[in-house]
Amino acid sequence: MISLMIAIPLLFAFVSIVFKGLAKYALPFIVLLNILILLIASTPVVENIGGWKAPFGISLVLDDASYYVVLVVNLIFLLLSLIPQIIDKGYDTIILLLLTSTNGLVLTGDLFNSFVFIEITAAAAYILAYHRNNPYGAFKYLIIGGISGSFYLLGTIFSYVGAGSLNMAHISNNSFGQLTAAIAILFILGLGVEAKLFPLAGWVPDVYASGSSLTPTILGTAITFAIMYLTGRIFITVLHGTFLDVLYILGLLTVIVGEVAALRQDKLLRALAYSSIAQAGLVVAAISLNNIDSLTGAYFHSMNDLTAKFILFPIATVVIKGFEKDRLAGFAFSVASFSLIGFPLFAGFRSKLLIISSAFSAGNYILPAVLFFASIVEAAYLLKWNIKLWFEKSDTSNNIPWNLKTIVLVLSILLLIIGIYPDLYLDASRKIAQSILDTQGYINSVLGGI
Amino acid sequence: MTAATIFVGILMVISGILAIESKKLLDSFIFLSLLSLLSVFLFIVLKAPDVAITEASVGAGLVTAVLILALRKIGGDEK
Amino acid sequence: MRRFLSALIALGLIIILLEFLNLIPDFGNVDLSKRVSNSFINKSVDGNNETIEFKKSKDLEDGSANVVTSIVVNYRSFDTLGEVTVLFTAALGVGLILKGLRRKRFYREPNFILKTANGILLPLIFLFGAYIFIHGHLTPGGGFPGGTIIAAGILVLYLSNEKFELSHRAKILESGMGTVYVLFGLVGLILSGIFLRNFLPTGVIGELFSAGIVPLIYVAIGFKVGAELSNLISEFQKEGQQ
Amino acid sequence: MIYYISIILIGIGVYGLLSQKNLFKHLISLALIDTAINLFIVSTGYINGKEAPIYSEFTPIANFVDPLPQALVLTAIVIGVGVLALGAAMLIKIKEKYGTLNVEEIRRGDK
Repeated sequence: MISLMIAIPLLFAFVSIVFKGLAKYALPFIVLLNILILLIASTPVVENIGGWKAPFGISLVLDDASYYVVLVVNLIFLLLSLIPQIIDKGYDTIILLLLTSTNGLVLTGDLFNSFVFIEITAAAAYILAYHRNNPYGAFKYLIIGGISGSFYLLGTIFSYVGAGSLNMAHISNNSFGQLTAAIAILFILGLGVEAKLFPLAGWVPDVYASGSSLTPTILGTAITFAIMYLTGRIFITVLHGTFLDVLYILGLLTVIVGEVAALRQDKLLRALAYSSIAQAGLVVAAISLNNIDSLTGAYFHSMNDLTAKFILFPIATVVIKGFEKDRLAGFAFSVASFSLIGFPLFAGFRSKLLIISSAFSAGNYILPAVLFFASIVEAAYLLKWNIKLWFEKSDTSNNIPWNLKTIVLVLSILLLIIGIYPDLYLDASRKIAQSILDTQGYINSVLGGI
Repeated sequence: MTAATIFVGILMVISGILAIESKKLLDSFIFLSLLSLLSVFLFIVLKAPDVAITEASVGAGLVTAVLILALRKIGGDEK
Repeated sequence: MRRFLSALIALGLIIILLEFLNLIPDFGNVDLSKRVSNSFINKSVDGNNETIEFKKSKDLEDGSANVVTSIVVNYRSFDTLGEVTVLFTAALGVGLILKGLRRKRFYREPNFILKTANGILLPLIFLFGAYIFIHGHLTPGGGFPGGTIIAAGILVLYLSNEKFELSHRAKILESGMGTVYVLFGLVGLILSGIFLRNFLPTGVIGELFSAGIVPLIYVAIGFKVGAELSNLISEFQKEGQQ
Repeated sequence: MIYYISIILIGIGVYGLLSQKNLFKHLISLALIDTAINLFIVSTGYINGKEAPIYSEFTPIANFVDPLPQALVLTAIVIGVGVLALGAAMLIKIKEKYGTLNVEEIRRGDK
């Protein structure tokens, strides 16, 4: 059944190039169907495509981790489908393809299949990056993404040479000594671009700050979250935490470089893009601590971040000048930025606190220090932008469409609720973390206890 | 067979360098196409006829065609 | 300076990759029995123990004589669906990106020889492409090279006839064939509860009418890839709306 | 042997990517790296003295090299050409917007 979550959007994408405009109207219903499939499914579900059993064919795995990640991704696409104004003509099919590939990316239990889905995601993302005539940024993304895709493929092949299979559970069940290190290095290069790690994240500001509200809204939320899940799954479930130190250092460097660069920007969108890089670095660093609390914190923080970014990016692209006309949007913007900074009582505070406490209990003092520094820098530039947007007089602001306004208001209230009563997000992220750490359970459910 | 492989390998490396360093873009495309064709030979040596036939039609044929069409749209070489 | 630094980085990468080579088996000395492909060759994923013989073995779990095809279109068919989707996305993206391009078409009178040869050559090209994807489960080749060859025929048409324009039917063909692929998967889902299940009898290995849905899917892929790449080429050729 | 060829070609591709200023050369380097990696993947499946993995009159009984890497490369080649076509289309638009394909001139134009 869960293969329908990939097949149905793909079918509609194929059909919609003949029946133009179909994609836009079909999108909310397809996403609702996906969510319905998720609601009636009970984890863990393993579906072998074509009926070939686990190490041989391709298996789709819906365990606790992929369940919640796919749910979050589909909810984001549902929200996106409710603001059809920002989807330009022709790009609706791309959104459908992106939905297909993101679902596939999360559900697949096969390394080469995940490469294929990463490439579909990337191809769709290049086209989205081009949105609003931004060819240079898109081309830069394409080249660096293409290279990283090649390294991901190399990592996949080395895993195949080592384990004799491409199935994630089967590879995880094998141990192949030193080769694991080689595979880990190749996967760091391969996932670093999409996960926005420091030396490989040069494309992000050019792509996110192109002036299109569609591009950062979807790439910075749903795709980032799916990639963060894949990072955890590959490095922890499949590779048993090999070379996480490198990932940790890269994550911390990303936080520092991203925040400092964000502080120096004089355009709001670029600042938010760099902030997106920094948050991704923080999440990766927390994932690489490899214990239950830090992973919970990481995914909790990632969810808070994407909720905030879903508010910030559309508002930042639609209203560039100020909140004179739209105090409600301003309210949502401020709530989201306070949550990003991590003020007490906001959602971001909870997740940052969880990451800090997990780092302390692991005897690690560098991550809390970096996090503290990052929060101060974040406070500096986000408060600057808030003050600028609230108090500077200007008559040129655009009006925000009512549906976008409703969505950002609902999301900002959600952030406030999470800040006081975090269990809604916390339960989901704890389930994700547990399931990612439970290597043996994953192997058993896919290979059937071989 | 090994001697032929080594010879083809050296040719591939040379055409790779020339594809990168050529002053004219059209020369680059032709060397890239040559590299693809040489790799077709290696695929046959490696007993992979399926890959060879795909690389010959897609890698050597279509890629070159797309690149040349794009170059034509741009309006020829810059220098 | 820039060249020197880049050469240094490239050299470092080469050394690291050479280091990785020590960790994998030597060239040509692979133990196939440890890999899953052993079962693909013997077609024993579902527990067949007999040795396979050309034109003799019957009703196997997968009936294509070309083992690569059996992997591409049967054992790992889901990858191929994704691959088709990448190409679809790329063709769609090229269309979106080049929409409204202002540049004029680079005009040149077609060569007389090309124009004349075209009439003889074109049917042969199309025939060859179709042959390749129809026999994809028996001989090397398959939907992707076959489709590319058909697209090459379209390219020759463009070069030899300056008035040629690809009609909207190519788009319909592309969309329809993609739909057919997914529908094949869905039929399997309905009949046996498994997506992309081979629901037709596999027949005798090595015969044209064998291997169940594999040749049908490869024909669909062939037409789809042909139409897709033709669309792609025509996007690059088009003058663009002023 | 073929391992070394493909690794050297990957190195050449990365060198081209870092050293060249023309964006078209970046696309060519990407295609070069793709070809090199495909060559590497196929050579991981080669076994001395075995035949191409097709049941036919000449090889009626299985004595084959590893077919799975070949199947993966088929997929990778097609993905590569898709990305390349997208890149070529973007290059046309870059030329239209900035009037040049030189990285340094484009960066200057952006500021």
